[in-house]
Amino acid sequence: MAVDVETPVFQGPFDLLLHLILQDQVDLYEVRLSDIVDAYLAQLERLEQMDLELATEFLLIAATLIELKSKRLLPDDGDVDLDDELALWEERDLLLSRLVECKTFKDAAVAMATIANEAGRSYPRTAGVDQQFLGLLPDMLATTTPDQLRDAFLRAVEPKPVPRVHIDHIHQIRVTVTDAVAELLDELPRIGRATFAELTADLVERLEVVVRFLAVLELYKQGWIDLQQVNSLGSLTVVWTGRPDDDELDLEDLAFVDAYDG
Amino acid sequence: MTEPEPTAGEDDRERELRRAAEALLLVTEDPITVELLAQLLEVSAERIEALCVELAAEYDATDRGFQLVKVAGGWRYQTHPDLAPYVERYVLDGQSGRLSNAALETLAIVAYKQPMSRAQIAAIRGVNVDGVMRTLVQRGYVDEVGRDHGPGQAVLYGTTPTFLEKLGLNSLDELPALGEFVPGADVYEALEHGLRPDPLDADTTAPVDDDGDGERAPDAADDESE
Amino acid sequence: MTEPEPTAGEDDRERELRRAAEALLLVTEDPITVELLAQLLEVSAERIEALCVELAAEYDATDRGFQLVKVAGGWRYQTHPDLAPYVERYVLDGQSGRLSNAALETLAIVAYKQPMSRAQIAAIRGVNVDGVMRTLVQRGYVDEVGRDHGPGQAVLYGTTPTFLEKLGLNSLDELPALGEFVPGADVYEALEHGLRPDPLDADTTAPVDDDGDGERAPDAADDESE
Repeated sequence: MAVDVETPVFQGPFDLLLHLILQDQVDLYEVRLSDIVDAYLAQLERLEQMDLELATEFLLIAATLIELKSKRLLPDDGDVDLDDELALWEERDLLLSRLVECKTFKDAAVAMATIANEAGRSYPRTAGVDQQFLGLLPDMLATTTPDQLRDAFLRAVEPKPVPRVHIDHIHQIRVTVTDAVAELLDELPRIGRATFAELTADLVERLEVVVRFLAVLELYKQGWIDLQQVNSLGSLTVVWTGRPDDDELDLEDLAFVDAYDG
Repeated sequence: MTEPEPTAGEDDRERELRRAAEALLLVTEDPITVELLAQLLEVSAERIEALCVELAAEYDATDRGFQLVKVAGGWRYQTHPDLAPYVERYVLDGQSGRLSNAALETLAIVAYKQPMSRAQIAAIRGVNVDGVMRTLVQRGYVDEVGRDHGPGQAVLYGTTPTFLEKLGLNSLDELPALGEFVPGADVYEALEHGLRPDPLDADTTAPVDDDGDGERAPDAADDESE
Repeated sequence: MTEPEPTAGEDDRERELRRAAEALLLVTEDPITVELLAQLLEVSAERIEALCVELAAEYDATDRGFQLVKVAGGWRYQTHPDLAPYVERYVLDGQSGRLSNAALETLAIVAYKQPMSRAQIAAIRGVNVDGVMRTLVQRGYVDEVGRDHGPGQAVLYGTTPTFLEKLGLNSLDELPALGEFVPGADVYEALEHGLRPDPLDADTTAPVDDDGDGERAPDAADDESE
């Protein structure tokens, strides 16, 4: 597998969050949306050569980021609900403690790698007893079962784990990105430009907003629209730019996103 | 059998013991425990332990290319780390295969918090760990050690002697204390600052001064130990 | 590389040579030839031969429990004949009565993929299997079953009736099915070309830089990047 040694490749949403916050010294809520989108798209692009399991993890990153960011993008109705406010803080504390824990074990793993590398410089003797003594050995297969033999074979030949898609975190999605893209493709050419708030004005559930946001990202990724955000935390404007060079919308990409429909 | 009397014959017995221990250490494929050596040589485990320590020091003093070390609860001969460049030219064994960062982080969690279920490990890493765990089990670094008493009776995993061998450690106690890796106040502050949910604060709050938030760090440590 | 001049630095070089030779002799499973040692240590065969003779005499003089001896055209460590009773006790003790993991994996490959040459098996396991194969042949679990038609006419091995008997099987058809885990033909091809992918690398998402691995021999580094 190709491993990029110049920029970090993230192993999970915590990884990316830790990186964004610690390495880049940015405030997740202040970072420009385009930076988030760029990071997301860049990661996704690199995933194309990787396996499904990894790709799933990265979509989880994207979903996590988008969810966090979308909270800030939702129309502010002026009145601050104290319960909502508290829930947000609670969520933040939870995330914070998880990030701290994640960081702790990341650092512990680095120390362990150093220990393992140092230990790896020594090679144990494995030659065993001289042949002259082998005749004394009792039946060496006495305690071996056929199943153990099979396991040994699998151990010897297994090149990598069987990919498995982790879908626990997405079971609630009821609307599809494909649908949302279709709606946007219907609406945007007519109105030319709109703020994201306007595009989501008729939506009730947060998930629908998130999916609509995913659809916007997809269209942006494929070059159908432009995104403008004048100020940090300002309103996001979606501008219809028309068909990109290859004028077919790549529905495979959308099907890929919607594979989490479950 | 008891320890021999301190007679004139003791030197011979000591010599025989040392030579027999060297021979057994040479033929064992895995680290050999002091108990097994003691049983085979018919002396006390304490005496064997002292003998091994003495032998290790002797090899060290005579500048040998091999060492006698205590790993994963037993003693074994291994090449001196200095000589890795020569040995690596010759040995093409995958045993020294590198662990990926994903595998290392997962191993670190199991090592420090065992026994752990896969779900518990995944919760800490924030990603599914099934694939990594399967590989670690296959490599023999972790293994099932029991089942959770709770509903579902999840399989619990712990590290193996092979893991200790991989790290060249005699026991888990030799791992650095986890407390050493709990992020310091500065990291904690950066994280806290980065995750501030209230956008209004973003404009009003300057980077937090050190004293102000320093007291939060112990909280982080507390979270860790739970 | 030619012999170094007899300069002031020669002592260090002599010491390094001796230590590296000891390390290589420790890890080899079969007697290692003077020619191979000379190549690995980049000095003349004559010098290696002299060094081994010198080392053997040193172990003898310091009354070690092991010897360095020349057998079958190569040098290797073996236990001192005096101490055979202890080694026999160890062997009979049953602690070594099981097949090692290496031996079991090798046997499993032969069982499922026979007929196989040693080179093919070694390519899958990623290590030299000559010693293990000798053990398996001597125990009567595997035997020569023919020769490869290709160049070199490598000896091909298969399992024996003894093997089936010990495992309580009537025929090879009764070996447990490999089921869904069997790697595809492409994997075998890769394996047999020696391109054994590191299983843990399947999870690798991290750069290879961060832990001082740069000091490893180029061969090892190559393995990693595959």
